[in-house]
This record gives sequence, structure tokens and C-alpha cells, in this order.
Amino acid sequence: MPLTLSQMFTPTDYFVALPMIMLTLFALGILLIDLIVPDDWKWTNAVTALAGIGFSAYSVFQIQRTFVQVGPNFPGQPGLRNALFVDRPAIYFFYLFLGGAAIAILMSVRYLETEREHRGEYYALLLLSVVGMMCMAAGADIVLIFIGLELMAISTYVLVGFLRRDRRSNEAALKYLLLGAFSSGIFAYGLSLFYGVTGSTNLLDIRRHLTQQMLYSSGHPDAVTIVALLTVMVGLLFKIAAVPFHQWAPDAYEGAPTSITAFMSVAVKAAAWAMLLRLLLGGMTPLRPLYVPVIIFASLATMTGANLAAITQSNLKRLLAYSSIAHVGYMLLGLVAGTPQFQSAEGIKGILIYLLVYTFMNLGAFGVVASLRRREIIGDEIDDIAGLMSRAPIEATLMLLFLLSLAGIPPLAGFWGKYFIFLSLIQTGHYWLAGAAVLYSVVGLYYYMRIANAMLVREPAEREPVRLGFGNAAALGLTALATLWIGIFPNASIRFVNWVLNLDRTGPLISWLR
Amino acid sequence: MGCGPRYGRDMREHILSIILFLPLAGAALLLFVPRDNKHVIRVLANAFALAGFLVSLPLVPWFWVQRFQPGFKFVEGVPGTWIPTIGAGYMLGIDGISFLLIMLTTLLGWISILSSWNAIQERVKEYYIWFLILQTGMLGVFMALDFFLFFVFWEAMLVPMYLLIGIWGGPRKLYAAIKFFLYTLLGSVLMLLGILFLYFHHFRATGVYTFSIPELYKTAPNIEFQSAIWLFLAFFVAFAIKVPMFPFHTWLPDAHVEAPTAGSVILAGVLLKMGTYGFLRFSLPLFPGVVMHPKVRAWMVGLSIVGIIYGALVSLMQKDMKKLVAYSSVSHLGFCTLGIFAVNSLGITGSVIQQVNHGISTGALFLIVGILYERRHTREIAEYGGISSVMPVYATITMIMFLSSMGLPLLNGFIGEFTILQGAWIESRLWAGLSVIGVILAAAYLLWLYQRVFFGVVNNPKNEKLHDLSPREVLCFAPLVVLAFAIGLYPKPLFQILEQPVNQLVQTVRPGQVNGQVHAQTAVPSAAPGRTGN
Amino acid sequence: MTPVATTFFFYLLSGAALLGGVLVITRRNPVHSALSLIMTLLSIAGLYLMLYAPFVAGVQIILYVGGIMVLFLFVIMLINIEQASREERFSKQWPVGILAAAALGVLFVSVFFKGRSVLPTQLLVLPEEHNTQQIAVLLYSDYMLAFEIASLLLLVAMIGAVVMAKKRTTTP
Amino acid sequence: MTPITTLHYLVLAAALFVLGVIGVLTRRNVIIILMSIELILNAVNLNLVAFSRLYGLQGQVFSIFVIADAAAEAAVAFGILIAFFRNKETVNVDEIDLLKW
Amino acid sequence: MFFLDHIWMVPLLPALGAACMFFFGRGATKRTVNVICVGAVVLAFLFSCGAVLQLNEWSVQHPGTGFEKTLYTWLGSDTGRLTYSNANRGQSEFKADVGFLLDPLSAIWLLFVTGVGMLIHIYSMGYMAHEGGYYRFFGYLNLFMFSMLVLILGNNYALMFVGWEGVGLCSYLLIGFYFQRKSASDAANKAFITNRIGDAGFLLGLFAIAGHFGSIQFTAVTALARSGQYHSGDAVITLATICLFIGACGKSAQLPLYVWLPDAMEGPTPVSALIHAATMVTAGVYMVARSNALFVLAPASMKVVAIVGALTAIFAASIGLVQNDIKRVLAYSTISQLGYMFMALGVGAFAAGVFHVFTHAFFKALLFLGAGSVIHALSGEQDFRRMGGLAKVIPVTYRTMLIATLAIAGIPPLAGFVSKDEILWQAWSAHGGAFRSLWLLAFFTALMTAFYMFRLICLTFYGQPRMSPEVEDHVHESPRSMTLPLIVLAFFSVTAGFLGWPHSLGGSNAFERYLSPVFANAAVAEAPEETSRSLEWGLMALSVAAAAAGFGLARRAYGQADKGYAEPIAAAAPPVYQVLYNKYFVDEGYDYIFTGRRKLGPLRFGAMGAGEASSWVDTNVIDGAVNAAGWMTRATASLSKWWDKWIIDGVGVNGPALLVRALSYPARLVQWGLVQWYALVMVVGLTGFIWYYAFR
Repeated sequence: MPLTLSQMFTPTDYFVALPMIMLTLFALGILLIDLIVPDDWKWTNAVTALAGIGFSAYSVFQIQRTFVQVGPNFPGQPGLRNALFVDRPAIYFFYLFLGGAAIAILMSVRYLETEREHRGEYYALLLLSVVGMMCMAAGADIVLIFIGLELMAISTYVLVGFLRRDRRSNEAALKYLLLGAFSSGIFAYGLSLFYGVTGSTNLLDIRRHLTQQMLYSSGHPDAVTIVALLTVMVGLLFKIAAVPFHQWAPDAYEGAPTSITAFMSVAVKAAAWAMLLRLLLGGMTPLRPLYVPVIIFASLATMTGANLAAITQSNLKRLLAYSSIAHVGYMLLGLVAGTPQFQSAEGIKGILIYLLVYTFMNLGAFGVVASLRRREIIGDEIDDIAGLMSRAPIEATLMLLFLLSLAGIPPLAGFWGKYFIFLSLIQTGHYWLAGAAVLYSVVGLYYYMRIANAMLVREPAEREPVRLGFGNAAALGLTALATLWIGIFPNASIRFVNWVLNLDRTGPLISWLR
Repeated sequence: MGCGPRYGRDMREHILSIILFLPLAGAALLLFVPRDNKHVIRVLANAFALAGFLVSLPLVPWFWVQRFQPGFKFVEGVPGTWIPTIGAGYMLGIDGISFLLIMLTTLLGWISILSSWNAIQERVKEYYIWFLILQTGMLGVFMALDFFLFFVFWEAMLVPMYLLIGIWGGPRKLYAAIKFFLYTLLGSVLMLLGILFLYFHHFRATGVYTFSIPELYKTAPNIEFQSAIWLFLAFFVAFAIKVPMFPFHTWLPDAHVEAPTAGSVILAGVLLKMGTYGFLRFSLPLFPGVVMHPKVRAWMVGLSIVGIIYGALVSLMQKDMKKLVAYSSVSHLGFCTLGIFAVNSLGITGSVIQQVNHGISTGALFLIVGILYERRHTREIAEYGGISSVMPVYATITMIMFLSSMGLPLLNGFIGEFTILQGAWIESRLWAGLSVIGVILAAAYLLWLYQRVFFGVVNNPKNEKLHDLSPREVLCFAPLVVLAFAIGLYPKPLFQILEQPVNQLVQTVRPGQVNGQVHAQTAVPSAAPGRTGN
Repeated sequence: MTPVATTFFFYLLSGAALLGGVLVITRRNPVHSALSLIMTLLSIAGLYLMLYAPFVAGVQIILYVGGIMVLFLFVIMLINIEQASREERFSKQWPVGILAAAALGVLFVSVFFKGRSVLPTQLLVLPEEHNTQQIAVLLYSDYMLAFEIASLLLLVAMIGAVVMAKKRTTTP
Repeated sequence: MTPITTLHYLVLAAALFVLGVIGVLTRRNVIIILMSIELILNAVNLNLVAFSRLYGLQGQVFSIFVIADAAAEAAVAFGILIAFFRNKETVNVDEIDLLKW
Repeated sequence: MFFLDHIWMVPLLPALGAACMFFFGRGATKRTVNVICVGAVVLAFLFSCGAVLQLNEWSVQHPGTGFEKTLYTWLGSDTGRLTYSNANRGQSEFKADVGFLLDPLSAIWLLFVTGVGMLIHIYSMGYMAHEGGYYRFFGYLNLFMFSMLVLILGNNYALMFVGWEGVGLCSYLLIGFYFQRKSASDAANKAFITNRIGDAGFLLGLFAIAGHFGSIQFTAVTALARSGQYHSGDAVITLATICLFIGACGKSAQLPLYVWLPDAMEGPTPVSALIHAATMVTAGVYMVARSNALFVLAPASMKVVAIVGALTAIFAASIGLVQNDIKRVLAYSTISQLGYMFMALGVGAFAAGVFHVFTHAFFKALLFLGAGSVIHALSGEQDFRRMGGLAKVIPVTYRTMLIATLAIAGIPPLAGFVSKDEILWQAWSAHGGAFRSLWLLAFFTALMTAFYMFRLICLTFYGQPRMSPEVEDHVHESPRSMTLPLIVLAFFSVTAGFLGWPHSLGGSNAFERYLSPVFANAAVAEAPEETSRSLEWGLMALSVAAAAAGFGLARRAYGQADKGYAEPIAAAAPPVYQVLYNKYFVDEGYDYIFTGRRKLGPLRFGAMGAGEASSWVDTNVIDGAVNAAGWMTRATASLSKWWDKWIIDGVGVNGPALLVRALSYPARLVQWGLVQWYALVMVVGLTGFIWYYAFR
């Protein structure tokens, strides 16, 4: 006899789902309120969305606090019959999503007004996509992860195409959707094969099964498992935009509203990473010897392709898109770190810190680009940023800060991402990869400096000063402050990441689920 | 503030931090001055630059009294206090080598800011801000006792320099700036990997994660040769690019030619010294086995000597004054690296003295070129001639600095070159014999330059109305000229300041060499007692 | 109800499904493609029945054939058909595309043959009469959250479709 | 006659998958590309249902979610397609060409 | 012992004078300049005299040693801990003091340097009276005096090197005094750079000494060298002495580094007299004499010195035969005489060499000053083809110059005779055997010397004037301040020889005795036997005869110069004349081979050639590689654009359609920006991954 709902689900289940519930509630609220808000007051939707994010963040904080109270050996809070597993990395990613979304919302207000597409659905979709991300980061069941992924992806498709009158936006959305759907088809195919070889949709079971399989086959899993892994990895690499599955990214980034580009480049990307880490480290840990060569290939291809492609770009958003692809290449190296059998904790630490600092600096950079948007001027070509130093010294200085941080110049936040990645590679003896990565980081500097040159050295094409809205100013201020603060005093962040990885007390917790 | 002695002691404990951050504070203050208020900005920037120099002066007597004591002085901070999670600390400290370079930095920093008074008319505020930040970055490199801190300063300093070249530079400024930035960054990222290797090696050896340089000194020499050679190369590339040693030098002429005068002064005077400083502070004590490996040493010395001769030869044929001076830097820095890789007390002492001297004389040379450039906006040698008649004071100062640069005795340049060559001779006669060619060529290219610019009759009408140095400009040169003579006439303080660190360094790298012990029999023979009659 | 003549029906249905699939990607007229796709979907629904999945088969027919395909046809009608039927059907890269896809298919099949040992040979007994109820229990227990999220997904799809396809109301 | 095993279904699904991929790679009409994607998703579903014959009902549940996803995707795709069509008056995929380097 | 204790005042006084000129000279009147600069040198001279007198006293108390006074440690930390490993003796301290050594050798130099220097200062007051840059000139002169005095008083090689380079610098400054003239600045550069080559040799020698002996202090090195610890022919010592001698070659204008000295005549004449005749160029002799203990241990180096000296002597003399510039003739004469001195040193006759320096200082300074007086009288004319008949117009100049000429030609009993014959005799007797060919060279040199000197006198002073009338009208005797030094120098030219009157002529050779502590066990052939004495007389007679013959020949060839004359050599052997007249084409050869100032066809060799080649390599190879790396990166990045631009557009315009389509197929395939291409890449990627795993 099946249990009743109240027997199946305890208050804990609602507790761990609370961040999502909050976001959903506010998203729905926005949809309703938007009907009665006059056009001039659409910014209140942003406030509502921010409030939702605030509540959600508070719930995450509550979950985090119970961890602290329960003790260090309690790695996570399973809920909803093991479908959701809010462990420390999940909490970390929740914060990242919420932070990224909040800053993107701050940037959006003025941008949407300029584009005259200021509608409540935008914020609702943003919040709902964060719900999807949370499922991806905390899901312990491939069904949930898949459906979360789709929720996020479909929301994002719409957001990318949100500027309906803009052909670039249309095209970006259509491209993104076609490729996204195609890739999730492949991804789903891979998941179905995983279900086929392991007999379960739960990551814990999958891992248990794969471990046994690897044991029995003495490290040589059978061919179906390999195909399952590879097809899944294609989906994952597509989502994080690694070469050769990256090509949607520049197009989507360029065509999307700049605030959404910013959002995609940090939150969506972080979610893809969360999912990737979940699957590779949570469910498919035993297959590490198999996926590492793929990762190495993808990483080298990504660093090469993206860095080279970025050099020739003349569109700021596109350039930053390639730059964010290049960053993925560095981050992938964090997964390589370790022996063929065991993942190095430092590598994961590198990825997590990288994502953290990347969130701030990339949001900042896109924030500056977004602030250049005015009526009649799209403001996303390098020529549009020329002479920014004389037109808007503050924005230019901030942009310089973000660019240098992206290039990984200490003492700015961006340095720390690269630092920990290199650290992990050196620690585990991957000297050649480390060497290649640092060389590519030098190439990276070149194209960041192209932007800086245009901004600082060239003469402005026009003299009109740049006006920042309140939201944009706040977003830039926050990101700049974070970039500097994390850069100069990274200790707190590192400690937090150590806590996330359980490095602080009982040693590394590399397996995502215990 | 109430009790004086207490205050003085506090200042003494934190003197390095004060010196380090005063320029940064100046930059921060300048941020709040409206950018149209150029005069106030200039005055403030100069005040801070001068203050930066002045606060470093107390260091001289304080350092002097403890110059023979072993170890780092004025140590501030504890290892691992800045970022405890990775074992990086805010740790400063100096020894004789860094002391000299710090004094050079503060002095040249002040002079170059002073020299920019008229030269920089656009975007004045940004200029001074970047310059002051640059100053802090450079000082940090010389002060850091924590590898991580060192690296941060090392890289952070590139940015302001890049902007100084890129914004206020000449016609090809972007090319030059990017080249400078990429080239030097290329070296330093490889160094980062090397640092991380040392960090892990130290952890494996001791179980402690730390970037503290004195700690790493203890473990790094134990790295087996096969790894150490790669580490050495990683560091070598970073430092060799910065110095710049022979095949890595091509960024230098471009950067110098395009940089504004003050930028060139700092670039030549201080930035290049970071490379040699790196060799001394890191390459030698961390990888003594590699450094002393005959093949490695032969390569290092070989590159140095090639640099000496090659730089001089290329200088000889330059048509652009600034490029000439830039290539001469390659030659001079070749002497510095030659001294370093001679790895004996004389070579290294000479090398550091040469670094200081190069800062003084080449800094002055760039100022000299800048003076003409400011008046005529060209650096083509062919545009000039007979300047001696028009600008006699300027010509005199130029002559003195040229002589100093070519190593005339009783001026500073000689002291370093002499000591280096003596050190090189002891290691190999061939080294000294070949390097001496550089001394000859130095005279050739400098005197030829002097002849073409200053001698002859004024046949370019544009040069007839040039006005001689203004008092401010003379003030720029005065300390350099005085120092050139002072060091040339009485270099003993430099030798004494360097004695302890250099001997310790040589002791680390070549423990076989007995230092500080003069054999009894070599005391002056009794046949000719050095007596004074009464 | 145990399936009868499984082998025959399997080949019949799969043949129909494949034929439909080939027609989908070769027909010039999108309406024909859509009708072929319906054939494929129905064949697959039949296969579901053979696999003791009546509920999925039902969903396939009702939702897919009845919902999604109607949407397709609707859109095809909305968007100009004549134009589409006059133009080139295939993109320039079609030979490479077919080659790559065929290679992928060959690899898949060979891998499945190579690695079929990993799959259990023992089939479960799945009582058909409880199928719907069991699925419901699973949906409301283990997949509760996914189910809720799926509802959000559909909501988002709805919002999205409305946002994107709505006639322009605001004046530019 | 050999009994019909899971492998048969796998091969059938792979064939459908490949057909879908071919459609995506070769057809110019966006609508047909979307249909091809539906083919791919049906291959997934066929896999899932075939496997659920081995392991239990999770596969069937998963396939229901995939169907829901297909529906959502199709809806949004048509929304975007219509917006695109309004601007460009075409549904050919190689005429989506504004964004490139 | 006031003067000895304050010996450092001697160089300091002119240094102060120079410093005054440097800081305040611009505003000073000529009178002030005179008071300060000339006063400083006069004081220095007086001071030196006092010091030398006191030295005699002192050496009575401390026989065999010089007086040393150390002021402070210049190089080195002075703690004894800055050391270097020394080849033979373990660790030695790196140290060079600012310390002064006064012994007979330096005393001699001190006296004639300050003495002649003082006279030339006085002379310059007149000579330079009408020139611009008066203060500058005297400042440089004082600076020169300072450097020269440091050179001779320094008690170690490093301090000697200070003076060594210092005099080079002053020479440079003074040669380039008329810096508006290109020839002057060229000559200045040439002088400095050539000297620098020698200096480099000096430095290396210094390092060798330091590395070998562990000290660079003269007294210490000498004591060690004489201690018997080092055997004769020690390789390092040979190397060191050869290096030192290279230095001497540069400074004292010996083969092959002599080229700068003739050009140095671009400077004002007093400078030529002071620096390029009397004092600076003898620094090489001083240095070799100072290092006699080392040279004695290196017979090979001694041979080199002697041979180079002899060759230089005859080489320069032969060039001097045909030159027409009064100062150039004197310059070649100087080179030739310096060759004599080195020959003397090389055969071990240090005292004789030094003695010749001493006497030469007087008559050569006199010759130059006289020439200056002539030039002054003729308003700057230097070519004696356009002189003549001056004997009656400027009698003081004529007479004093004649005395000097007789002295240099070696007419007894003038100073030149004594010193030169001593050298000839030593060259004959020191080693014997093949070494006697040195004597032969020296002998012919003496003949030539007499010839060209008298040629100069004849063409300048005798016969009818050949200058333009307006010049002739202005001919006048020089002012008192110029003639007075001439007379004083003439006096010494006559008498200085008696200080070293040889034993063979019944003299006591006081000069050699005075120097004996310095050249303690220098291997000089001592104890002349009766047989050799007669031989000595014979040789003496021979050389006097040679001098007389030289005079006679010159008289015959040029005695009737006002009626037109033919160069006898040109008449006898035109090619030889051409070679000599063009100075053996050495300057040209150097320009082709070493400096690269001249191109050999399209090619440029030498330093400038190397410089051009290096510059080319730098821009095109080294920097080229750097730029190419950057370019490659960017090119790779824009490959598809490149393909479109060059292949498609490039071929598309002209090429056949089929080719274009074939070429453009990949490009059309790689239609960047198309969704299906992206999807294709994804599928290919997936296929590749599976392929890799399924079939590895």
C-alpha cells in the first residue's frame, strides 16, 4: 500500500526545496503583478525579483546554517526521497546562481528600458531558470537534473530572444534553441544509455553500479558504458561551451540582450558546471580514467580555439564570449588534475574559485558593455568603447579592472582562479598542461588589452557621456568591489571553498555525494 | 604620537611598509582631485614623489649600522599571515642588495616624476596616478620576502608601465606596450609555475605550505637536478626577459623608444633591475646545483657576453638616440648578468653596483634624450649637431653622464664594471677578455653619438633657438651627477653594504669557496710596508 | 495481455517507424514530413505496448500525436508552405552530414553488439494492469520534485511561446 | 526466429537517432529540423522504455518527462520561429546568418 | 715632512683648479682663470719640488723604499671580507686604495710633468689669449694635470688606471677643443677609442696581476715578483705583461695603435706639446718601467716590447720623412722617439728608457711650443711648404727650436745625444746576437730623425718666405709668456743630458743611480769592460755621424727651398714616396677592416659592419621571430578570413571557375555562423570520441 504524501515527505523535504519554492513563488508573483503594473513602473518587477532572490538566499543560508550546526561530518541534506541532495557544493552553487542573477537583474532595468522591452516575464523567466539551475546543482537523480536543465535552457532560449524586434536576438535565440535541443537530445540519449547500463536514475545507485562494473571488468568498462559516458559528455561540454561544442556561445552571447549575456556567461555557465561536476564526480566517478583524456582534449582544444578566435573579434560581446569559452578551457584543467584514478581536491577547488571570481569579473565586464547601450547605439563594438576613458573615466577604470582580472593579473580576483588551477596541475605533475595553460593565458592578455587599448588610448568617436542607472551603478560597484576584495584578500573565499569541499576538517570530499 | 621615541620605534618597525605604500596613498589621494586641476595634481604628485624619497632616507643610517649583520633587516610581518589558507604572508625585509635597489627606486621615482612636469600635458591625473602605483609595485618587488607577494608585485607592476607606454608613448606606442606586456608576462607566468613547484616541494619536505622565501631557501636546493634544471629555466625566462638578456631583448628598444621620458627612466633604471634582482634573490640561492653546472653557467655567461658585445654593436649603428641608449642598456645589463653568473663575491658585488650605476647613468641618459625631445620632438641623431654651442650646461652634464655610462674611472660606471670584470677574470680569462670588447665599444658608440649631436656647427636652423636647461631640469640631473661622482670617488659604502649578503649568497651557491678569510700570507708583503712618514 | 507474434510485430512496427523517419527527413513538403512523423510516432507507441508500457504508449498517442504534431501542422500552415516547397531541400553540407551521422550510427551499433553483455538478459515481469498506478506512485514519490519542475517547464514554455509569438503591442 | 531482445530495440533506437541526426544536419527547413529532433527524442524514449523492461518503471517515468520536455521545447521553438519569421520571412536554417565572425 | 705627507695635494691642486673652472669658469675673466689654473700648476710644481727633496731625505732613512701615503680605501669594502680566490695564494682581499707612492721613478715624472706642465700653462696664456673657451681650455689642462699626476703618483694599478683613463679623456677633450671642426672631433674620437683599446689591455693585465698576485699595489706586486716565488717565463705573468703592453701601445702610440697621435694634432698646439709629446704619451713607458719587476719575469714580453718599439721607431720616422705639416712631422717624431724608449725598456735598459723620456720631454715640448710659436706667428699656418725665411723674423723661436732639433738628432753634448746613445748602446749590448738588428733599426731611425728634423728647420726658417703676403705682413715674434718657456726648455734641452752622462764618457750617470732602487735587479748589463768601452765609443761616433749625415742630406735637398725643391724620395722612388706620404695607408686600412668607416665595395667590415649586421639580425631575425610568433598567432586566428580573402577573392578574379569552386568548397563548407555547421562539428566530435575509445 503506497504511503500518503504527508508520510512520504517530511518538513525537511520542504526545507531543502525552500530556495526553489521561494523563487517560484516570486516568479509567479511577478507574472501576476506585472498585469497591473503601469509601463513606467516596470522596475518594481526587478525589485520583486531581487526580493525573491533575497528570500531564496536566506533559505539557502538557513540550510547552510543547519549544516554547521549538525557538524562537519554531515556532508549534505538529502530530501524529496533522495532526488535532491543539498550538499555543500550545491549550496555554493546556489549562492553563485543567486548572486549572478541578482547582479544581472540590477543591470537589466535600464537596459530593458532602453530596448523598450521592459516586461515582467523577463524577471519571471530569470527566476525560473534559477530554479532549473538549482535542480541541476542539487539534483541527485538524472531525471531531475535533466528536467532542471531543460527548465533552465528553455527559459534562457526565451530570454535570449527577448528582444523580439531585434533580428540578432531572434537569430541568436533560434540558433541557441536548435543547437540546445539537439544537444539535449544527445544528452538524453546518453542518460538513457546510463539508465540502461546501471538500471537506475539515481546518481548514488549509478555510482554504486559503475564502481562494481569497473571492479569486475578490472578498469575496462564495456563499450555501452563508454558510449553512454561520451554522449553525456557531449551534452555537458556543450552546456559549458567547450570546443568543439562551443559554437552556439558566441552567437547566443552576441545576439542576446547584454544583461542576459552576462547572466548566461556566469549563472548558466555555473549551472552547467554544477551539473558537470555532479555527474562526473557524483555519478560517474568510477569512470574517471575514461573521461580524463576527453577532458584534456577538450581543454586544449578550448584554450587554443577560443583564444585564437577571440583575437580577431571586433564585437565586444563576442570577444567576451570567446574569452569566457577560453576560461572554460582553464577550468577543465582542474578536472584533469589528479591521478588517472583520483581527482585532486585542489583541482575542484580551482574550478569553484574560478567560477566565483569569474562570476564577478565577467558580470562586471558585461555590465560596462551594457551601460554603453543607448538609443540608436548598440554599443557592443570595440569601436564604441574607444576613448571611454575620456568620456566616462569611472566606467573605463572599472572595465580595465575587470579586463585585467579576466587576464589573471594579480592582485585581482581573476588571478586566483588560474592560480588554483595551475596549483593543482603542478601538484599532480601535469607540468606540460600547466605550461600550455599559462602560455594561452598570455595570448588571452593580448585580446583583453585590445579592449583596454581602445578604451584608454584611442580617441573617442563621440563625446556623449555615459549615464549609469542606479541598478547598473550598483551592479558595477558590487562586482568591482568583489573583484578587488577577493583579489587582495582571498582568504575568506578560499576558506569558504575549503568548507565546501570539506577540506577544512576531515579531508577532501571529492565524491560529490556520500 | 605623544611620546617621540615610541613613535620613532614604530616608524622603524614599519619603515618598509611606509615606503612601500606612500606612493599608493598618493595615487589614492590624486583620485579625488578633479582632473582639470592640473597644477594641483602636479604639485601633489611631486610632493608625494619627493616624500617617497624622503621617507626612504632614514633607512640609510638605520641600515648602515647593521650592514654587517647577517640576514634580512627591517623584517615586517609573519609568514602566512596574509592568506593563511595557502601560506602566503605579507612579509617584507631587505638586505644590502635590495636596500640599494630600493634607494635607487625612490630616487629615480622622484626624479622621473619631477621630469614629467612639462613633458606630460595630457591626461595628467591618470599619468601621475599610474606612476605612483608603478612606484609601489617596483618597491614591493624589492621588499617582498614572500614569494607570493613578490609575484603579485612583479605582475601588478606591469600594468601601470604598460599604460604609461601605451597612453603617453610615441607613435608606435601600442605595439611597444603590448610587446612589453606580453613578453614580460610570458616570462612571469612560467615563473609562477616554478614558484608553485617550489611550494609543493617545500610541503613534501617539511609538511608546511609556505611561500616564505627564507623558508624556501632551506628546501629548494635539495631538488634533484633533473627537476631543478627545468625550474631554473622557468625562472630564467622570466628574469632574462626582464633584464633583458640577449635573445630576449627585443621588447626593450621598442618599449624605450615609445615610452615617455619618465617611463624610460624608470624602465631602464628600475624595471630592468628586477630581472637581475630575481637572479640574485632566487635563481642563485634556490638552484645552486644548476647554476654551478658548467654547461648552464657557460650558457648564461655566453649569453651575457653576447649581449654585451651585441648590444654595443647594435647601439653603434642606431639612428635614434633613444634606441641607442636602449641597446646600450642591453650591453650594460650584460655586464650585470656576467657578474652574477661569475658567481663569486666580486662578480656579484660588481653586478649590484653596476645595477645601481646603470640606474643612475642610463636614467640620466634617458632624461638627456628627453630634454632634447621635449624641445625638438625628434630623436633622430641626424637632426642635431653643434648642440654644445647652444646648450653648454646641457652638453656638460651629458658629457659627464656619457662618461659615467662608458665606465670612466672616478665616475660610478667604472666601479661596477671593474669589479665585475675582475670577478669574471678569476673564473675565466676568456670571459673577461671578451667582455672587455664591450667597454671599448661603449666608448665608440657614446662618443660617436656625442660627436654627432653636440660637436660641429649648428647647421639645422631649428636648433639655433634651443634654450639651455631650466633650473627644474638641472634639479633633475643634480642628484644623479652628484651620485655619479660620489660613487665613483668613494664606493666603499656600497661595498660594505653588499659585503654580507653577497658573501652569504656565494657561500650558499658555492660552499667550497672560503669567504671572508684572507690568508695570512697574502697580507701585504713586509718588503714594502705601506707606511706613512711623519 | 501478453503480446502475440512479437517478432513479426516488432519488425513490422520498427519498419514502419524507420520508413516514417526516412520520409520525415526526405520529404520536400513539411506537411508530408509531419504526417510521416505521425506514422513513426504511432509505430513507436505500438512498440511501447509490446514493451509493457501502455501508459507511455497512451501518452505518446495523446500528447505527442495529438498535441505536439498538431502544433507542428498548425505552424506549418501558419508559415508559408509554397515557398518552402520550391526551395532546395538540403543544405550544402549534406554529404558530410550524412557521412558523419552514418559513421556515428555504425559506431553505435557496433558498440551495442560489442557491449551487449552488460545488459541483463532476465526480463522483469511487469503487470500491465497496475502500470498506470505504479507510474503515478513513482511520479508522486521519487519523482515528485521532477514532476513539479516539469510543470514549471511547461509553464515556462507557455510564457515563452506567448512572449515570443505575441503580436507586437507596444509601439516601438 | 531469434527472440526480440533489448538489443533489437537499442539498434532501432540508434537508427532513429541517426535519422534524426541526419535530418538535423541536412535539412534546411527549421520545422523539419525540429521534427528530426523529435525523432531523436523518440529514440531516447524507445531506449528508456526498452530498458525499463529490464529494471523497472523508472525508465517509463523518465520517458514521460522527456515527452513533456519535447512538448515544451516545441512550443518555445515555434514561438521563437514565428518571431524570427516575422522579421525575416524565411524558415531556412542557412539564412540565420547575421551572427558570425 | 710636510710635503711628503701632503703629497696628495699635488694632484688635488689642479683638480681644484679644474673644478673651479667647471663650476664658475663661465663667468670668470681671463685673469682669474690665469690666477687659478696657472697658479694651481705652479703651486703643484713647487710642491713637487719640495716633495722630491724630502724624498731624498726620507730615502736616506729608509733605503730602497719609496714613500707611500694612503688616503682611503677606494675599491673594496676595507673589512678584509670581500675577497677573491687567487690562483696561487688562496683568498685575497679585493682592495684598491687611493694611495700615493713617491719613489725615484715617480719623482722624475713628477718633476718634469709639473715642470713642463707649468711652462706650457704659462705658454698657453699667450697662445690662447685670443681664443674662445679660454676657461674651458685651462680647465681641461688642469684636469689633465690632475689625471697625469694621479697616474704617476698612484700606488696601485687601479689608481694608475684612473689617471690612465683620465689623461685619455683630457686628451679627447683637448683634441676636440675646436669641436666645431669635424676633423677635430673625429680626431678626438679616434684618440679616445684607440686609447680605449689599449685601456682594455691594461685592465686585463691588471686583472691578471690581481688574480696572480692577490694584490695590485705596486710595492706588493714588485716585492712578490722579486721574492723568487715566480719563475721567469711564468705564463700568467707573460700574459699580464703583454696585456699591460697593449695598454702602453695605446697610450704611447706604438704599433699598431699609434694612429691616433698624428690626428691628435688637431688640438691646440700647447696641448700637443704637453699631452702628445712630453707627458701623456710617456705614460706607457712609465707603466712598463713601473712594472719592470714583472717584465723581467717575462722575457717573451720583453722581446715583444723591444721589437714593437724598434719597429715603431723606424716606421714612424719613415713617415715623418715626407710629411709637410709641421705638427705632424713632430707627431711622427714623437712616435718614433717613443719607440726608442720602448726598445730600451724591452732590452732591459729601463733607466735608459726613462732617461730618454726625461730628456725627450724637454726638447719635444720645446719643438712643439716652437712650432706653436711659428703657427701663432703665421696666423695658423701649419704647412711648412708655405713657410720659410722665418729665422730672422722670429729669432727666439728659431734659436730655441734649432737647439731642440740638434738635441733630438743626437748631437753631442745635448740632452738627446746622451739618452739616445745610451739606448743604442744598450740595444747593441744587452742581448747580442740577432738582437743587434734592433740596433740597426735604431741607427737608421737616428739617421732619418736627423733628416726630417732638419728638413723641418730648413723649410720653416731658411730661404725666402713662401707664404702669402698678407700672412707675411703679420709675422711677429710671440709674446713673452710664450718665449719664456721656450728659453727655459731650451736650457734644459741642452743641460738635461748631463744628469745621465754615461760612464763611458767619464760621467757618473747620476740618473741611473738615482733610479737604481726602482730597477733593483732588473737585468741590465752592468760593468762595462774596456773592450766594450771602445766599442761604445765607436757606436757613439757612428750615431753622431748618422745625425750629421741626416743634416747634410736635408741641407742638400732643402737648403735652396725658396728656389723650389723636390722631395728627394719622391724623385728617387715615387712609389715609396706615395706609400710614405700616405702613411702606409694604415688609416685607410683600419677604416676598412676595423672601424668600418669605409666600405669595401658594397660590404662594410669592422665594428660598424658588425653593428649593421647585428642591427639587421636584431630587427629581422630576433625581433622577427618574436613578431612572427605574434603574427602567426593572429594569422591562425584569422585563417578563414585569410582563406576567403586570398584564395577565393585572389583566385576568383582571374582563375578558372572550376578551380575556384574546388578551392572554395572547404570555405563554403566552413560557413561560419551556420547552425548546421555547428551541429556537424558536434557530431563529428562525438564520432571522434567514440572512435577513439572503441578502436584504440
